Amino acid sequence: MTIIEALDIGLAFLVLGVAGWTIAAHEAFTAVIGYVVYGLLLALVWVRLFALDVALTEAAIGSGVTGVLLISAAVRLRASEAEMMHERLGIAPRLVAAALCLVAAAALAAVVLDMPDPGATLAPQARQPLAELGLGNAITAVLIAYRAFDTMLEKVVLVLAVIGVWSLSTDANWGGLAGPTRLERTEGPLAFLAQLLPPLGIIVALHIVWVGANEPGGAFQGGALLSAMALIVLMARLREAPAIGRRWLRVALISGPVVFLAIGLLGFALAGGFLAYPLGFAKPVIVFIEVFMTLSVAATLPMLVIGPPDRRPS
Amino acid sequence: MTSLLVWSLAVPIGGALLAFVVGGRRVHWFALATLPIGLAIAIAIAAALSRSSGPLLYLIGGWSPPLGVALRADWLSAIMMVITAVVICGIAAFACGDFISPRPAEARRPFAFWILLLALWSALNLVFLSGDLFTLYVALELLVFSAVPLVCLDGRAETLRAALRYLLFALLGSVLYLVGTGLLYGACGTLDIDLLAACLRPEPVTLVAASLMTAGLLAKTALFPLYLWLPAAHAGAPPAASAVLSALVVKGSFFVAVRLWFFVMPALPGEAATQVMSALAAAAIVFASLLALRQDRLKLLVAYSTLAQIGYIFLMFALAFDEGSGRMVQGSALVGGMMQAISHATAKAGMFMAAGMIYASLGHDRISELGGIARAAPLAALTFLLAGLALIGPPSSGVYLAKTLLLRAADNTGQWWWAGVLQVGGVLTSAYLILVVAHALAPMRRAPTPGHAAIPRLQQAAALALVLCSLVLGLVPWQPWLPLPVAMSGHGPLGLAALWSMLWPILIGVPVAYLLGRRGNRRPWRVALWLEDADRLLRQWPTAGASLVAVAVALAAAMFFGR
Amino acid sequence: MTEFLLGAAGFILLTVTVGLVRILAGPGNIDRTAAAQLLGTGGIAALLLVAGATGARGAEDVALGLALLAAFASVAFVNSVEQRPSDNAERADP
Amino acid sequence: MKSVADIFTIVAVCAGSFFFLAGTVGLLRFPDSLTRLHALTKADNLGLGLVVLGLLPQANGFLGGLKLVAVWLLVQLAGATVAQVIAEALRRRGPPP
Amino acid sequence: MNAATLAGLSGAALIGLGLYGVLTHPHPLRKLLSFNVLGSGVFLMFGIIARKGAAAGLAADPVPQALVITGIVIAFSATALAVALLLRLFAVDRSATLRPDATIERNDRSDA
Repeated sequence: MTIIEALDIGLAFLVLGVAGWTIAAHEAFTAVIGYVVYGLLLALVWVRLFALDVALTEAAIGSGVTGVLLISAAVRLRASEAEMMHERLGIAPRLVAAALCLVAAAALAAVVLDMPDPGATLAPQARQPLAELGLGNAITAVLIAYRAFDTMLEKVVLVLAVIGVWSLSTDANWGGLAGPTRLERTEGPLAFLAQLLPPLGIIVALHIVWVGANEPGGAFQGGALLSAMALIVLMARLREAPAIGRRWLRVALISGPVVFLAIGLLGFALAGGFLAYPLGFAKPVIVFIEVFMTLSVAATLPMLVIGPPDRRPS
Repeated sequence: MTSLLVWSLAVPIGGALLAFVVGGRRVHWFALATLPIGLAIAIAIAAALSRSSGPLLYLIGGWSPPLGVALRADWLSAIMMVITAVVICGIAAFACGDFISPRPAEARRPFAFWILLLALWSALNLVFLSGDLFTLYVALELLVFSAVPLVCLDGRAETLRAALRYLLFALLGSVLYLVGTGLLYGACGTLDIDLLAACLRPEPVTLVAASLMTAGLLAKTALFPLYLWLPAAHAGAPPAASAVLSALVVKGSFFVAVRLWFFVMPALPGEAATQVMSALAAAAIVFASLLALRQDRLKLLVAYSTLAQIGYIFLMFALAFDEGSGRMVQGSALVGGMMQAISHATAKAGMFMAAGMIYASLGHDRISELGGIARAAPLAALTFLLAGLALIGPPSSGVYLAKTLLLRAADNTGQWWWAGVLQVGGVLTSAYLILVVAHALAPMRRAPTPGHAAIPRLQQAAALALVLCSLVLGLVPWQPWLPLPVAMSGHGPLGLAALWSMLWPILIGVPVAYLLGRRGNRRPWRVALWLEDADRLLRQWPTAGASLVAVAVALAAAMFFGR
Repeated sequence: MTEFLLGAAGFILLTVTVGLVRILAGPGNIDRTAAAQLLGTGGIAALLLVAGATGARGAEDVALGLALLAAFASVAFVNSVEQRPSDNAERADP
Repeated sequence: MKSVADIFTIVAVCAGSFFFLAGTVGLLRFPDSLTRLHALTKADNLGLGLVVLGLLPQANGFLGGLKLVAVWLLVQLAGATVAQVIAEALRRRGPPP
Repeated sequence: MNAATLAGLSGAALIGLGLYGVLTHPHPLRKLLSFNVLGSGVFLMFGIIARKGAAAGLAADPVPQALVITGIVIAFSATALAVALLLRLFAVDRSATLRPDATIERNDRSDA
């Protein structure tokens, strides 16, 4: 056994252990902390699977933004846990569930071991048009050229999620500032962090968007980091969240899917088809789309995390 | 011409995004402006298809599969798109009565409703058109994200809980579907439906994938026993939303299941698995219809009726299996199933709207206190009655055509037992309709609560139009689109025999309704109590979750050993 | 060199894992948050070492992302506890 | 020259690993939250710092080195802030028993 | 036993774990956490499929990796929507239970 194998096996056990802890923990808060750690370890696993783009996404979303979302939810829901203790299942139903899940997991494991290696792949086909598109990162090419349609729809999903979250407000609070009621702004270390971190974060995020064409990175990862910066400013209460009716907010939220859709439709006129990119101009068009996708991701994720407006519009 | 496929998606998506950014009190204008365009596009696609020799195909971005994503319109997509467009238009007309901002400012409920309606429409069109399994996954998620908030627009605790249950269970279903997608990609290196169909062999990977995906889709469609989320969600939502959810949203995941079984892997499931599917469907028909008899609220009764109808549309799986070739065939059983789906879509949308109007005019929807409704809201009551009749299936209705096709398929394949289930289902449907009618004809117990405004004309017209649409679906000349058997061409037989085929279930339904129906404080049969207990158990989360895994395991076992 | 870096990565991960016991033991949520913080730092160190050893392209960017978000969980925790003065720090660390 | 850089890397990374060990031991053994926090910040500051220092000679050009240092600085910032914020939360809870 | 197979087996195990959590935990937040564990197991399956598709000078097949990124975004949106629903439910009802007839039962109790 080489050292890298040992490391992989150790990492796998660690991931499984933390996941088991997340499932088995007694309190929700502990489970959430476990999940944050789990997200971090998963990023390591993705690095080992040569999926740096996914590792970045997992780092930004899995342990970062999801962590914030779930931690604040766990704290706010603490009072609900005691009441639900008596709903815990008895040992017999648990065993039945465990047996069923074991069967499912065993079937999947058997299937995984059974898969041929090397297996079916689209890597050669995905690689071939890269030069024509002016891209070096095949994943970016998949996301924004070959399967651009899925990516556009995924951005629409994000907008729908925002509408869904907002719709959970009340009629009276509609149009108010997004997010729950907050106390006055804090001073001290948190405010310091929230002033110092965002400029650095913006540089890193833009870097990640920019290199995304050729290296791991891209619009979503960069946008997620930007959204994290926005969140830290909101958490330190340096700024209020905007009112949900603000035009600039709405424009920012839909800019990604709208630009994507518009360029796709322009493709009918300029490139002979929906979401086709004009010959020779593919790279600038792709960068243009990525800029707006970054913007809308950066605006969307904080809206999803801080939740529906909870104050009357002023 | 094939670019219409893109426009049928781009128009509602664009409308929704524009409505979102402009906002204000006139959000509904965007939706109402989009409706005729969308309807026209759907009709144009159907027209183009009737002239074309094969499915319409559009390669997005010019990238051909396996690398790219294709949109494909075949006869299934075309009829589903047209019916969806019609139902959405009807629902939008109905919603004009409920979802217009009263104040000059933007209001929460109209804002969410109209945008989500458009998004839901685009999601459905994508479900019908997508030729790629992962795009279908995204489409299903779009559908869930636009459907869930509709459930709890009123913000009451029950509906919030129903929405949360729906969301969590649907997510569980999606994730199972997603595993299967990954495994199929691992097996064939493509997610394109046609390429997969040419590549898939019955081997462990593909069978495990198929069973997981199917189980996930069944959970999203709420086929028995995976229905824990449906009754509360469909019964609690505002009427227009209930209509969308019941008529259209469950058809989305159903459609994906059909795509999967009939188009992606027709040779994979094998006979035993089709029997499992139809057994679940039969259980749904009988169980849910009986439970519909036991409800005390009209909207819940309609929701359980939806559960039974979901059983009807899944019953065709065993009937469409051809023993000789060992494949699913796209013949009269499939046509019957789809016909049932579109007839139910139109009739159930009208039925939920009628229930909503009855609620609005009485201030409640307790079945035992429906007396006098025929005078208080005659047109709503009539619409409800006609919708119920449309579900039983008088000659000329789509349900009649569907039943004839399914019975014929059962006859051809020698599976008389499924034919029996169909007939029993007809009797039970009549029974719960009779129960409602009997209560509605009773004299009024007390004056209707004052303050309930008259029902807008537009709402009455919209509901009635959809129900009438369902009643005449059987008369539509379907030949250009559907592979109908020759003998079925033209109009259905309108003779005495056909009339009798509708009358006898009603005649038997009367005593069934009397014996099993919920009537005042009378002590019900013990069977009925057992049923209610079983229902309560199946609506518990652990039971439903375990059933979901069990269904997946059962399907996998059937696919492995039953071929 | 490669083996050494990987070994160091494994060692750091191992020690940090032992720190996870802290999470298991509690006693309070503050300790749990602190342990998550430690594991985050260790994870970043291990990531950098593995990247140095295997030469995976772009791993520094992943580390940068993780470093930017290192304080996130803790800040979210403190922030949401302080959101409602009624159940302040006592509730945070029972 | 290569070997000098390698030796430097090995020494620095070993030292860094030691501080991680120390941090964990502290986290496990110290009696109360404030001292545990102290142990934690040591690990953050020195452990990662030394690892980064050790990796600098192996870095991927100037930009790679810059990123490594940036990682360290960001973690420093995060560690310092979190330690203070948590300490404040503890202080508000009252004196340690 | 290479990294990819190991990750695949871990993925299968995580799917089992997550599924168990979703089935057995009564609290919706715990269900949601388990759902995320389940989801990441599924993504790891995609990861191993991508890794086994290494070809043409690419260390992994980019298509499944891209699908995972889309999947993570969707899973996050779903989590956010569910958390918002859950918090709203708790705010309205002071209870987070998912039992089907919880509200009706409580009304009955207060009526009695």
